[in-house]
Amino acid sequence: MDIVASTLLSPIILFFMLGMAAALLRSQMSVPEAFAKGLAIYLMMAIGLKGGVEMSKNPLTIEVGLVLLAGAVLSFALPVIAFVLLRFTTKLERIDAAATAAHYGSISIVTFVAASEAVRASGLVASGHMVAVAAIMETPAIVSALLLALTGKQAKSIAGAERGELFREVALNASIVVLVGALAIGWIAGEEGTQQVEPFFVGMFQGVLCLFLLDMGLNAGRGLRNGWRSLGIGTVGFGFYMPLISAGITALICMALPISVGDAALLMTLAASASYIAVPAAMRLALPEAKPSVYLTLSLGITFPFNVTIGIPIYIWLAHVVAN
Amino acid sequence: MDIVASTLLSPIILFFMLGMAAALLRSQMSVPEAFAKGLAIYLMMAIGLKGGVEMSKNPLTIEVGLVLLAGAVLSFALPVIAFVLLRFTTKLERIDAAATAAHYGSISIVTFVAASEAVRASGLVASGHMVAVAAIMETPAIVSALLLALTGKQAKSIAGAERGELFREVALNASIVVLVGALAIGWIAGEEGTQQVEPFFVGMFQGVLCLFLLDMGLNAGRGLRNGWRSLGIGTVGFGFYMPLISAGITALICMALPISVGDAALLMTLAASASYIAVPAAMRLALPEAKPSVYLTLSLGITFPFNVTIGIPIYIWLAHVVAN
Amino acid sequence: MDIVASTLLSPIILFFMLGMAAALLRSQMSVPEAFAKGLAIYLMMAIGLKGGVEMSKNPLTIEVGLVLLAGAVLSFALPVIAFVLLRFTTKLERIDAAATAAHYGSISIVTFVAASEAVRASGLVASGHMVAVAAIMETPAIVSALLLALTGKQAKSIAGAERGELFREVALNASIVVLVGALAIGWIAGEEGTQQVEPFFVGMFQGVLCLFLLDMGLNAGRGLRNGWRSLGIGTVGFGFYMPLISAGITALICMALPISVGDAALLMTLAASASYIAVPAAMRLALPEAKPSVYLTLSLGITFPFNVTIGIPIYIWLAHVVAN
Amino acid sequence: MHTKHRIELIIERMAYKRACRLLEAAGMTGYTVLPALAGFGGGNRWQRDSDISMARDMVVIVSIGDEERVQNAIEQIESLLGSHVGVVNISEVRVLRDERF
Amino acid sequence: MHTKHRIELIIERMAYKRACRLLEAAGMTGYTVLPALAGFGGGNRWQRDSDISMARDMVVIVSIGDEERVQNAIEQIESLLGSHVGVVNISEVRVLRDERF
Amino acid sequence: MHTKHRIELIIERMAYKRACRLLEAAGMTGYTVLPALAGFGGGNRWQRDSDISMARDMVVIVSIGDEERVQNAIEQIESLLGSHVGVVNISEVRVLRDERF
Ligand SMILES: Nc1ncnc2c1ncn2[C@@H]1O[C@H](COP(=O)(O)O)[C@@H](O)[C@H]1O
Ligand SMILES: Nc1ncnc2c1ncn2[C@@H]1O[C@H](COP(=O)(O)O)[C@@H](O)[C@H]1O
Ligand SMILES: Nc1ncnc2c1ncn2[C@@H]1O[C@H](COP(=O)(O)O)[C@@H](O)[C@H]1O
Ligand code: NA
Ligand code: NA
Ligand code: NA
Repeated sequence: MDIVASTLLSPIILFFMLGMAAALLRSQMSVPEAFAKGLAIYLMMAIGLKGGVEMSKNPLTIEVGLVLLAGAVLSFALPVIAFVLLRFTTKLERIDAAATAAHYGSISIVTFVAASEAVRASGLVASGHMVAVAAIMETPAIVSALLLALTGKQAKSIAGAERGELFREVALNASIVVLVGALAIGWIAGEEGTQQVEPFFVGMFQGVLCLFLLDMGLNAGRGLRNGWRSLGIGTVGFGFYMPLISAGITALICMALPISVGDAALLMTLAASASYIAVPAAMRLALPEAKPSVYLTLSLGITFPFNVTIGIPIYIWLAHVVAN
Repeated sequence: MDIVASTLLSPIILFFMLGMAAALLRSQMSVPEAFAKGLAIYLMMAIGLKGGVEMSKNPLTIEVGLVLLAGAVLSFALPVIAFVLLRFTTKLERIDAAATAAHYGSISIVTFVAASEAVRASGLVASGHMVAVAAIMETPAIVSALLLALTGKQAKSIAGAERGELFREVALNASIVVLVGALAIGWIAGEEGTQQVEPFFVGMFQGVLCLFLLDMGLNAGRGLRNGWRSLGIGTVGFGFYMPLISAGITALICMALPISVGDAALLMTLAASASYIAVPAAMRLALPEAKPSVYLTLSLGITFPFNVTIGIPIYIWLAHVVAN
Repeated sequence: MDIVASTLLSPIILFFMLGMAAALLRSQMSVPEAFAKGLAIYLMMAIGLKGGVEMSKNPLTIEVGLVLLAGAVLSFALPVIAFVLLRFTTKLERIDAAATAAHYGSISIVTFVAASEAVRASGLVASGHMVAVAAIMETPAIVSALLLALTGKQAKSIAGAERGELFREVALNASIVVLVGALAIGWIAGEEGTQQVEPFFVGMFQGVLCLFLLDMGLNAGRGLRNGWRSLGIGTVGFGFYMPLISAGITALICMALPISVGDAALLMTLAASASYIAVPAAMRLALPEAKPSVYLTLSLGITFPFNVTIGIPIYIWLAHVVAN
Repeated sequence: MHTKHRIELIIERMAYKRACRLLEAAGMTGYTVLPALAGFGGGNRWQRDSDISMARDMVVIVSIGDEERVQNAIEQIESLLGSHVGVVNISEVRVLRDERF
Repeated sequence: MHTKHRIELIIERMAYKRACRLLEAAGMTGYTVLPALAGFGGGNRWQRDSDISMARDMVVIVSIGDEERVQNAIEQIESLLGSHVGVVNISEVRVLRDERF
Repeated sequence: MHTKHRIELIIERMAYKRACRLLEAAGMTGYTVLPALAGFGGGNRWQRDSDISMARDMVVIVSIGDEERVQNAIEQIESLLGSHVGVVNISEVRVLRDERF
């Protein structure tokens, strides 16, 4: 397919593969954490602003509200499916299964961006409010997964004064603050007001993304190399089929929604993507007994590479089938 | 007023407010220090280069010399006024009052930049040599404040071998080295010579400023939240009225100077702004007993937000009154 | 000469001199390591992409192969000459002489970039495959120097399980991974495929280089100030004449090669340049007994400043003599 | 010179504020938090620059205080450590300026 | 509270993985690596932010374990230190949760 | 194994070079400076990433040496600490390679 080739041969994905190859070959190179975190903040600002500016051009319709609602529902519901699958098909403990499930209900903003590029490259159009959908899907999955974990006996671990801290981490983490904030700023300032910052936030975007994806490749490759031993074959498999299940469920929902092909492709990508920044951090606070080597290896080492290479073309194709 | 609205609704200020709001709501997000320091160096290079290139277009006149002199005098004199006010209206100890006074005599380069944007947005023109004025105003305030502190009995603390170290910190700190250096480079290389670096230093400037101001907002909000309890009401008030006093005195001086409206607005802003990078560092070396929780909360938590939101429009309005 | 002036007065070199002056005057300013490392990765990506895109436009010829071969041979051979010179003219121990020799056989990519700019500024044209030559010259010098060191009795230090680690550090260090990877990506994606990342990797390049060279100046100046006392006069002299010897030998080779003036200038620059990132790191692993204060002071404190100011104009002039 | 106790607590970066609050509650007059770069425990290695989520980052909290307060702090930390992955050690040290602790 | 030994190994950043492998081989159940910012030794000063090669950067490795394993680790480290510039010190500490070491 | 003394000095980042000079003057053969990330003292908390001026940043200086020099160093540091906010502690440690101290 043409989309597959153009996706796989875009500099963004090639740099991701370069990083992954280097890590798997055990190169010691790394992008300093402080620099990568700075780039991540830049990317979220740029995404938010772009979405906000686009939203400022169109009125908010009920259709938009429906897609936002669909996103929230997916984020709530997907962890339940993921949890059940993990408990039945793997030997993961309840708490590890719940923590992993949270990752798959939430989203990866870089996967979203990669999909946006692929959508644009294949001649489709995506709406600005999909950024709002991304933001809204970050959090419900965490709540959902905590409820799953707490029906077990670990309940004590989120008692008392720590609830406030956890709430702030979940509702006011960097991704949400920057994404929602920049969205609002783009909306308020509009096309004209953001013109002066366009060279930075629009012109540089693709290039910065290359640099960031080189680092993501290094992280993913290193995570995979260190972590795959601690995962059973069933767990590894989950990292591949869960995104397809999420996308499939979303495809069904899209059939009932008034949604464009481009937006449907992005909604599927969001559902299929797994968080590797915000949710791991939240899990460390909420479920410290859950093993990062399980959930990070899965979401960053397996699902992320799967989505940005093979997944996205599939979701675009699927969007053509279910939306119009 | 129109300037107020366009200042408050520019992306730069909106990102500052976003950061401040996030910090006050106790979000844990942060911009890594190494990244923020890198951006600060970029900003100073860009400001210096721009000023230098502009200065290379016009001959240096006596008028320019007079404004430079006015800046130096203000930087020397304002700490005395600030010190007296603090000693009479607050319970701050001599050493804390002196350290705080140093901040208000010196300048904040980000406030200067925000004012430059507002000046430009309101159709005025500012001269390149105002960057040189900013650079010249960094240091005298520190000397002045040390003299105030040393008339007390803490005199021993700057004796001996440490004077050289202190001199280098004060005269060769990063702001001064980069600002003055880039100014000279811009002057030497001129418009043609800097053409190749323009996309980076001019094109990206506004966008990088947004990112930096997001961090400044986080810092200011966090400083305020942690520090306000340690300040009395008189001290808090000082953070609001001192910039107005400084701007007022500068306005009087501007009436006697051959200065344009744009330049007058910038000179007032410089006088009204308080340092929160170079001076705190110097105070740690020179007056280690002074409390950072006092001077940083005031300059970063109160005066900086005041200036970039309400102060600058006031100074521009005042400039229209006193200059022409 | 005109090239000398235009080289010395370009913003890039002026910022380098600013940094060097600040460090020699003992300013405490610094660019955070994490930020500088991030910029270094950006620069290598940009250089690699540019070279790759240019290579994608021309077929690979035997001439290109010959230049690559010449580069590899030079990288192997120059350390031997450097080693012999150091052993005969200085009091350096065998291991320090070998470690230093490795630096002079390998290359400095920033020197290469500065030369590329100067070549372009003087109206010459350089080929994209010179980036591949740069990449190929990184490593052989290390192997060559290790052989020189090991003929002494330190042989035990690279035995056993550490050989794999050393191999990875030498063959898969950040410079090589990013440079070769970006070269391949530029080649695969071609001009059209990299168009979207051009504003970042081409447009920003000169500006980022200014920022990076400011830091290089600080590093070089500080290295020189701390380290010159530990070097004898003979060793200091080596830092000045070795690049000239390397360039001279390369000039002779160029006479026998089918090479353009621009490419010849770059090849001489590569030969004359000394590594200060990849090789020091490799030496710490391979020859931990060798003193960094010797090899870093020489390559970063003496040879790098010499090359970017005086050396490059000389090599360009020499290229006019030997190539055509 | 006065004898004090030094607590060294190695704990997840995400959880360090919890530990700090306990130290404050136990009456410790100060503490300092150091970032870690890499580590190994429970069979797993981690590295700061290879994990953008910081979920595996650890920090080291050093706090010096008198015996009683340290004892107090340790009891509280013991319960915190129930769910976290930290390691804690205590040693005796001598200090200047007794009045600061 | 149980008595354990605490190794503190100051070593070049480039070589820290070698030291870590030795600690693992000696049976230490964990260690934590801290970055250094600056230092002085053998008459030379270094500073992290003034050297982009990182060739002079040092790290501090802290590892807590029982006496026997620490003894074991030290013997191995002694030979590693033959060629490296590190400094190593050992002290006695008390720990919680004996079963983790 | 030889017994040495280990100084651990927690001090403002801006002032660390002063302390280092004192250690050198006292004859200590080496030291290592570690950056801190956050801390608490005198009722105030600070955090590195929330303060671009670095005015509140602290560092930890670790220096190992023989008893006499350490005693020497401590006396000098005591006077420096008169005006600075640091905390200093000393402990006994065992080291390898006595000749290096
Ligand atoms: N014995 C130890 N000594 C020093 N650090 C340790 C030790 N055990 C664990 N750690 C640190 O704590 C982290 C988590 O270890 P664990 O609790 O064993 O999963 C490790 O990655 C290390 O950074
Ligand atoms: N006595 C010491 N105490 C603490 N750190 C030291 C000591 N000696 C050396 N170091 C550290 O080890 C590095 C190399 O020292 P050296 O092995 O003496 O060249 C120094 O730069 C310090 O960071
Ligand atoms: N008892 C202590 N233990 C460890 N660190 C401390 C202690 N007291 C103070 N500090 C550190 O020193 C800084 C300044 O404290 P203070 O001198 O009390 O203002 C604090 O922010 C901490 O980083
Ligand atoms: Na998802
Ligand atoms: Na001022
Ligand atoms: Na060379």
